[in-house]
Amino acid sequence: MAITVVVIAVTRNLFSVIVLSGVYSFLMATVLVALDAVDVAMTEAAVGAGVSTVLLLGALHLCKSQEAKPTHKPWLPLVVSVSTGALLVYGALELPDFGDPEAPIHKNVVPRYLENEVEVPNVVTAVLASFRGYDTLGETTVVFTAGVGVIALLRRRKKNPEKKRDET
Amino acid sequence: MSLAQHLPALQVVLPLISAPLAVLSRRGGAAFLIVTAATWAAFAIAIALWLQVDLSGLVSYPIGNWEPPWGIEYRVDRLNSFMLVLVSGMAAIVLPYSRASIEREIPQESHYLFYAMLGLCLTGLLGISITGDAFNIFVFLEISSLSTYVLIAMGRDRRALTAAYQYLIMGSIGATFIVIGIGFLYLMTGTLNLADMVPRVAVIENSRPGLAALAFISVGVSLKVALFPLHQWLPNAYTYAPSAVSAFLAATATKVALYALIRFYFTVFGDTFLFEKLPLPAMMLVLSLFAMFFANAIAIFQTNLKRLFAYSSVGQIGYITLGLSFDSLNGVAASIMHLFNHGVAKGAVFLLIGCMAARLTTRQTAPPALTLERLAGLSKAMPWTCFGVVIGGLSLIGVPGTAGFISKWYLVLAAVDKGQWWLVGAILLSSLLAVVYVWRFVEVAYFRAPPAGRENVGEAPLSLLIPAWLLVGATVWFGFDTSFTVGSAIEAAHQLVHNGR
Amino acid sequence: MLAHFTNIITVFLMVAGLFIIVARGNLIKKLVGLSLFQTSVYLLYITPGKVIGGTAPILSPQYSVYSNPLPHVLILTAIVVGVATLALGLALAVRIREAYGSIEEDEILTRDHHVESEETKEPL
Amino acid sequence: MKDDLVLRVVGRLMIPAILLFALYVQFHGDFGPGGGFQAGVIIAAGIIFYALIYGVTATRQLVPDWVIETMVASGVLIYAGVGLAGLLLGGHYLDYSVLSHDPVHGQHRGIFWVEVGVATTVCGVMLKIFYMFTSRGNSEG
Repeated sequence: MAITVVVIAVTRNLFSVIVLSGVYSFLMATVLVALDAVDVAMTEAAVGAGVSTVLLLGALHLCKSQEAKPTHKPWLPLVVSVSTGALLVYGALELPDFGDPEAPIHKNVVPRYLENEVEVPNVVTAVLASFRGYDTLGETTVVFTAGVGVIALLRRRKKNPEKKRDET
Repeated sequence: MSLAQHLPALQVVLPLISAPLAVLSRRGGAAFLIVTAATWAAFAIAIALWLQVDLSGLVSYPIGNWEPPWGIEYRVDRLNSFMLVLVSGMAAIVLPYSRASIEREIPQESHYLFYAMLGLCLTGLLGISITGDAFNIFVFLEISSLSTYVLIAMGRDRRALTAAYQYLIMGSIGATFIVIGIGFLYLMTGTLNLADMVPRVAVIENSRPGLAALAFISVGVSLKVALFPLHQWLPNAYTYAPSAVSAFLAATATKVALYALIRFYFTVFGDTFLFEKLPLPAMMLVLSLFAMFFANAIAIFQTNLKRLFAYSSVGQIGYITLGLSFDSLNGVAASIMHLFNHGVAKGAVFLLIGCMAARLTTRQTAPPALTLERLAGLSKAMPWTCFGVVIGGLSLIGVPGTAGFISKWYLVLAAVDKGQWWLVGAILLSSLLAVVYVWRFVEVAYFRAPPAGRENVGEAPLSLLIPAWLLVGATVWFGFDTSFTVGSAIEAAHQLVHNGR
Repeated sequence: MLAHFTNIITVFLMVAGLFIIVARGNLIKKLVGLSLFQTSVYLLYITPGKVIGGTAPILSPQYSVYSNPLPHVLILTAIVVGVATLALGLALAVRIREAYGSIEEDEILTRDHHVESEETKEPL
Repeated sequence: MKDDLVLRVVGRLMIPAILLFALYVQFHGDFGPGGGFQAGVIIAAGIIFYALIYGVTATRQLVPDWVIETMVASGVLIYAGVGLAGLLLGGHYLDYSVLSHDPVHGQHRGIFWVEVGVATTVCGVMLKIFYMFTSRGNSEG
């Protein structure tokens, strides 16, 4: 997975970048299955490898497919992202151990979810739709917002005043 | 069960439902009615909630009847209810204004989408303000952000697109940082409910994930706040967005982000002593000073009026964070007041700029930027509009008799409390910069002859002028009657700052 | 040890994603970087949710130890938000391409600069 | 591509299967992985597959724009409406337990309708975005 990302950063042909990011999503989905997150893995495969790739290709179809050579030296971005990473490592090193059943996230709140009050065997569905149903309403609204936003942005204009201004 | 009990849910759900209804109606007029009705209802509910908090102190509403921390809780205290009044009140004023304003700025067939987006933006902002759940903040943050990107991109200038794109990238990075921060908090405490987090965060205050969480949330929210070095998206976004949108965003969006910052600092990390451990107040102090001086100075050199006031916003945010950096009762109270007062004043100014844009541009051509030169001698043609901008400007400077004076007064008091007299000087000195940029407008609009080529323009139509002047009136009103603003802010500060700090 | 290994991978992915966003000028590539950045956050949430010896959180009489379902729920939401952002960003990129004829940040900036200098000179 | 016999036949066979699978994912979400969001994506994928084989114009006739815009909006309305129903029946907002004679049935009913709402909006949005991108492409070349 790490290799894929490095190649994405270096490659300048946008088409291969997009295909690679699809590959990356599939790899990610595999990892997620290994971590017992089957619902997430299914969504990641459908969204990351499916929807995103289609969207990116669709957009690429409307734009050109070669990235220009970067003109700046990438020192500043490198500093920014590496310092973010350093902060993450700093924080992550003291997190509870991997797979430790005594970690706080397994002790608070969650045990009640696993008692299965709503009698839905897939706990993820139960939490998603009932306990934290309001988040899911928000999530649906986000999708709705994006949909309406795309309509608003890509709707045909009768006349485009900007185009004219460009030519003069 | 009475209806009054469900007000917290309805506060957010009514605007939320109005958006899909507006899309279904597919007509600008109907959509306008639906969304306006929803915003006014939201404003009424916000006031009702404010009164409820007055009576009972704290209103908690478990959504889905799952008691917190298992379900998502809406939790309204003094600070929340104050924010809700500000946000929904601004929306209630901006919506009637937008009807006439977008006539000239957005193609007719997209009007219903515009209203839907405005409704969603309001939903998101209200949702952030009212919720008591960390992850819910993120979800509603995204609703408001996505709709904001679209609203900005609806501006007529093509640079609106790049401004929106830039904001999308910066905003998404900010949101992801917030998710990382919330993730760390969650991993360490095992809960997402903010109130439930407080005692658990206090236990882990020395752990490194706790510090990392604080750092990530600070950076992420600061991106949204447009705190000084992270403000690059703001001037472009405000400049090229449609006028009504600029006004709404300037008055609410950054303010709600600031609210989130206050909530995390003083509620979630309120019982810890992280503030003393990290040089956070010092850092905020320095950044605030940078914002106050640099951004105000940059504002002076702008030729575009909208951009001028956008940089002024970055500067004013500096005063708000300055108050927070004092970490004292007066400081926080001053911040909350300034948040409100600046929101009202800046909203008024941007609405009035929209009036000018409406008169100085025609339907057919691309809108010329409102450069100062074009506004020469405008006070004769549009006396009310120009006078309103002057009053708004006076409030930004902090002249007595306007709302801005009150909050700056408390800011000075807070500085004196801390014994830092040089900061008093800094506040006064940076206000002088505000005098300069407001004067630039006055000089151009009042003392220059109108350019020869301009055809006769009249005063802006009343449909635009009345909402704008409501806000101008509010600026003056809150400069004299301070019981609502000062009272709420001090009470909120009392709830936030305790534990002997 | 394993925990630190996964954490380090997560951090590396995150850094790479952020680097692509900030360093690259191509608008579409920036968006790819953004989604990489967001995806890496998923791992940060999901990894600690795993319980050794646990199984996927679908209840059945055979098992008694399950992995933590709550991070899964949160990340489902985050994925959806991520793809919504991506869609909107791409729509903007397409519009920018139409308005400017380019999706390179530098070119767009120079063109804007040109317009701005025109604007101040432009008579009424 | 439109005239390729193999594609058309495979499409005929595959598309109903895809839609059926989507329904399975939708309603089996209680027991296995899956739910409204995934189902919505799969339905949209099925229709996009149809569009790739038979052309976008034919698809637009099959699933016209107004249907999709209605879907986009009504999904959110269904979800929010379930919440309001809980409120009207005397519970809290999004309280499913009051939707039926006993809480567990109420929960199941609530989750069912909520998932329907999610699937509707997601499917609508995906299709709408697809239409938007393709229609742009045609005129720009």
